[in-house]
Amino acid sequence: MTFTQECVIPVDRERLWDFMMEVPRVASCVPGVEAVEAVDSGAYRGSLKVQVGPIRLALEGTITVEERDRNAWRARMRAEANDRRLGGGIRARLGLTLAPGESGTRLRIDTDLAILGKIGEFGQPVIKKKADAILAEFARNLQTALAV
Amino acid sequence: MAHRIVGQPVGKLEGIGKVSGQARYSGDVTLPGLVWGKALRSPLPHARIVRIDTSRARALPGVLAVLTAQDLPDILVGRRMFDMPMLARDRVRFVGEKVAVVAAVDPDTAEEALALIDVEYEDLSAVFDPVAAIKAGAPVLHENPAAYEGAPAERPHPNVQSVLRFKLGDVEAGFGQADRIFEHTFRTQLDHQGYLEPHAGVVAIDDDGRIQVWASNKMPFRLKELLSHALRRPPEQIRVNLTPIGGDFGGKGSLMDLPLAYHLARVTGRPVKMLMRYAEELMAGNPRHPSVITMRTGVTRDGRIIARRVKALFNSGAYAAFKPAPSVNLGGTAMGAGVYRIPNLLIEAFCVYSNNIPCGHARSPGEPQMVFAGESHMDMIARELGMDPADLRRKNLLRDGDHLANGHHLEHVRASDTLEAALKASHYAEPKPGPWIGRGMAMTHRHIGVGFTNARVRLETSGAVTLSIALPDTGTGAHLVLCQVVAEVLGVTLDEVEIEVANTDDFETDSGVGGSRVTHTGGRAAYHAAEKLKQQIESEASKHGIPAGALAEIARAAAKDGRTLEASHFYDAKAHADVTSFTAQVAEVAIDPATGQVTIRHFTTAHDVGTIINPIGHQGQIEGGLIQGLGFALMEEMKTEDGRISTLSLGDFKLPTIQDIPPLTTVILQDQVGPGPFNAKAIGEGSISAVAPAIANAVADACGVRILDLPITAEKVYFALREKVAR
Amino acid sequence: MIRLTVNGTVHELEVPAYRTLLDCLRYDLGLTGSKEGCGVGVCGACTVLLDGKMISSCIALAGFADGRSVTTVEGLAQDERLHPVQQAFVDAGGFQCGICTPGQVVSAKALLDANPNPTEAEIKEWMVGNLCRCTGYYKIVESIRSAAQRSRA
Amino acid sequence: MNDFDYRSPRSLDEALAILGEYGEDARVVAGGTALVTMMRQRLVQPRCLVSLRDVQGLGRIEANGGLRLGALVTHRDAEVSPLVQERIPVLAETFRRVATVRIRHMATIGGALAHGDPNQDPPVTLLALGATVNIRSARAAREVPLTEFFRDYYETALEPGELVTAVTVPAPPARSGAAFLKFLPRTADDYATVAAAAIVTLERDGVRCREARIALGSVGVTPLRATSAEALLGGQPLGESLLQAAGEAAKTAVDPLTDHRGSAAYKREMTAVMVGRVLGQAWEAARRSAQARP
Repeated sequence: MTFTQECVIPVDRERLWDFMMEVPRVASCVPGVEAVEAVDSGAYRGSLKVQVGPIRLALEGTITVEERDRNAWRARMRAEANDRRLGGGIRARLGLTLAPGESGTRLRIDTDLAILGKIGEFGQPVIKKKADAILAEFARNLQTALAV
Repeated sequence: MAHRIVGQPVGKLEGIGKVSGQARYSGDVTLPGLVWGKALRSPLPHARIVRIDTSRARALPGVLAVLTAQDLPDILVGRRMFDMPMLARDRVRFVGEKVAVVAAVDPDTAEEALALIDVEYEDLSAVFDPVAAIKAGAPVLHENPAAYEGAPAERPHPNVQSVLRFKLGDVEAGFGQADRIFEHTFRTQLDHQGYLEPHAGVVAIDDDGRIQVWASNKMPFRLKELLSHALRRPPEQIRVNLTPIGGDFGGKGSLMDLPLAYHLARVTGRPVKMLMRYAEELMAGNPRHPSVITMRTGVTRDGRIIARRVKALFNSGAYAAFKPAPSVNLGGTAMGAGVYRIPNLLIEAFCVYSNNIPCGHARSPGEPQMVFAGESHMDMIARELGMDPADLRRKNLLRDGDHLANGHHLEHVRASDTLEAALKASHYAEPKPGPWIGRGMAMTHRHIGVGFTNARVRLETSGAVTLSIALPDTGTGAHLVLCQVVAEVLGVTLDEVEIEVANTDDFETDSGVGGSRVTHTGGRAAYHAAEKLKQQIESEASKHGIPAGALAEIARAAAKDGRTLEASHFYDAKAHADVTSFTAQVAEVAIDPATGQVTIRHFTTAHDVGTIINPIGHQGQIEGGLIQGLGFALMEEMKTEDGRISTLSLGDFKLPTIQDIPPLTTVILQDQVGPGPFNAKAIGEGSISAVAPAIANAVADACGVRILDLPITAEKVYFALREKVAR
Repeated sequence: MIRLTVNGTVHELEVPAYRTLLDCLRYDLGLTGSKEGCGVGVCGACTVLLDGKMISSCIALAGFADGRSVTTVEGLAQDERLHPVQQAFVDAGGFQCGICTPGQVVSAKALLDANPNPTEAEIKEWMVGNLCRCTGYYKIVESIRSAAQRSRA
Repeated sequence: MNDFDYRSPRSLDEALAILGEYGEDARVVAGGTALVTMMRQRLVQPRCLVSLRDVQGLGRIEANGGLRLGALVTHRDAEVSPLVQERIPVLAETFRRVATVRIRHMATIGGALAHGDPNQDPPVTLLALGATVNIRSARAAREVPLTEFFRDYYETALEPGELVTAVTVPAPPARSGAAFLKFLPRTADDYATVAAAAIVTLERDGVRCREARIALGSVGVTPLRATSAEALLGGQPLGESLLQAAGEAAKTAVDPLTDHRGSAAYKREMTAVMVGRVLGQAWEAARRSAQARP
């Protein structure tokens, strides 16, 4: 399932870009993310706690930066995480695009998300909605994080 | 010809056990020391298995064994084409493919252990759409399919499992003579058989090494062969014990989890039970093939079909293993010609590999797909020609002496009578009761299946008769039918005939249940065995000067001389008889233009049948198949996204309920020309295939909207109506 | 320790908290008449009566039935004689493969206990939660109708 | 399922105490139709399961001007209760449309509310009727209007350690009528593609609308009120065009999800149809009651 989030961050592209490339810092803007640490260049390990209604997911996995193209202001990341108790997990491909926007930089996040295993039995549409909401909050957090 | 018992509406004798909860299905079998097997399934549609760590699962209390492909011999399984590993070996090809299996003391512990197995995957690019799968450069699922045992030779693309072709005359020349040519493309959905008993199996290894199997499998002797092949054990080392089967509809003929249950039994030294959860059935059973079917038909000005070309793509999923036919394709493909005489015909069906759930056989394999396409196509042509759809059919119906696409020669053809009977009973020609109401017809036919069956009848000293047979009870009422045949032949009452369900040790072989064959093959085997016993009884009677009716006396007299009065017969119907059974159906629907909702106001089904041995069972087959057809037409759909099935419970994948059934009229045209006992024909697969096109045609008649892809949902009708208004 | 009265017999059992009533009946008490179909309370193959009310035993914990009385399909026949509902299903062909049948007859019995003379609409509304893939339901309606007539006769 | 402590307290205070003790790790179960199913799927794995089965005093249906339905009242109890049928027939009818008799025997009102599933039917009618939820914790009791109870998908105003004890439904005013519609295009046993409930109260003239409340289910992350549609109705007499306008307005209130019961676009269109129909029926009922008791 794919979906797109767009928001305007009131800083110039350079500043947003530099911030976005610091994965641990940017990850801390994702609601529910805990302890993200670098494992090697471009690869990070971390955990994400999400509650989808009665279901509490404790996802542990990795984020890999697959492409950084500062000239095109484009980056691609890949996240893989599993919940060992539930037996299932998620795979996500994220495409970040930075474009000049009025009063700041327009950030566009294209996400391709796959729900794996047991979790999928709960209902893909609900989980998609939840992921969408998480990204929206992420965008808001980014704005506040960079507003100062 | 009048019969005493054949033709009587008697209730099912298996009934007592079934209504009282005493009937023991495979899943009910329990043995001392029994443990539970559960499989871990791939979450990815196509990936390389980098590493599997089972240590945490092994450490869980109550876990007796954890197996991966590394613990098993490198053997591929299947029914005809052997291309599927028992557990994925270094590569998974669909979401739901088994990668590891656990044995534990109870099912919950086994499930918990599965969550403790860590598998590292590396994604491979996948393909899901059958059209994309056979394009150049598409991801290839199997490097060298030709090397698989049982693989057909023809392979235009590495992702093609098989090609099935039917040809009459010269199709290109035929199109040359056509005044008008019509082409339409249709799609049908992925659909589960919907039996309410998920696959169940128990495997135990005796002290002497014999393998005991209880399984929801409708072909016990074929199962024995396939297990012997999969386990590399001699067939005589395997005994399949028959149990009732909780619904088959084509889906219960494979090995499914049995080889894994065996290996778990081997390593644990305990009997092992494996039951699939319904979610597993929906992600990894062997459902009905989805299809993309293009029909191109050339007709003359006066509406005669002169040529037809049919191209069908069946999305077969990741493995061909579940298809039992030698063609490794779907025989129903021949129905691309419908019930019509088409001088120049070419039908081509491609079963295609993709990273989806592997598909198998479902009630009248390939026919609901083909008949939906063909009979919708007929109505679309009729409307283009400004003809009544009934007239277009009348002009082209099969007649005595015609040949079907598969070369099958026909006599006693009652296509026309069947159509007219359905039209009359449904008041097709009469004015419709109001706006937004429409009527639609569709036709099909279904051959009488062939195969082979062993039967044994014995006269007990009590005077009762025992019929011994190794055909499992899939619910069709076959056992009762066979008892009726024996009682009829021997002149005893039905209560005096007992059925004894044998196992695979008791007989040489049997082709099992399938293809609408059982009344024919089982019935004839029982008939001839009973005839032989009758002769023994008569000679025994005259020898002792006992009246031929005093059965107990005769049996006891024989017993005194140390003889049991017993006769066996092996019946093998190799070739199809030159008859078939036609079906004509008419749906009357009402459309709610505000919502697109389709209501079936009335449904009429007409059948050309042979001697009816049990009217209750016969009607039950018609009604059951028809409502499966209704589900296929209106609601059933296993939705997938990138190979992931999202309808993983019967809460999301919906089957028809008792509140969804329409008022029904059944018309029976009886003939005494069937190859079965007392000239019976087949009925099991006659009522399912024409339902969807009859409804699609009725919807078009009601509101001018043509739905080309199943199921016919309210949403599709609603948006199609809006488009029509916009135009 | 839980205490179940099943078909009139009292059982005291030590079962894990996660044991469903269905598994408890099938595997702890050997009453395999009740079947597991969908496992999510939709299909009705596991229907039993809890204090006379039909429920899905596949999504009920055994603990829920502690101290209560459970009726399963095995409890319908009285001393070898089939319950009128069971007999009607046999005579009218209200089943084929039989896997849904225990749930069907238990539900039908509960219906006739509550409403001895149901209309066709009432039969269908009550039975909507008992799926059957074999019969197409026509003969199930017929079976329940004739059972109602017999009980009245 | 994984293993867990199973507790069945006999009193509300005992239940609340256990909840306090286990906090996040405890789950409350009443009928179990939702929770046990998810536990069987291993999607929910509580350390402690608190069964309310034996808790006394939560299973009553009482008349208090309107109606007060205890949290442990089952859907079936509410459906067949003469009191509910007589006082607020639309409520009995709504419960009757939920799932199957078997599930209605198990599922409780409190459980359905706490579950917060936007595809449920009763919250829709309860929302239209202006119901409030009674909530208890070890420390305090509070009453929350249903309009403020549902927060998000399966998320409600319930705090950890709190329990739903009852739902209170005010008596429908004079000259009012109500209706509930569940749109099931697929099969008779399913969640609604769209569910709609409305209550219309007429002016003394028995013609013009004084107040109308419209609620919808299965078209957003929570059951919701179609206030934009309601606003059009005050002071108006019934008419086809008015019903259509209300339906169109209701579309702006919804944010449906594409699922197996229809695409978002289809559900939005069907919202308009169902709102028009349910309003028409409620209006008719109101007119009848106005004629009976002006």
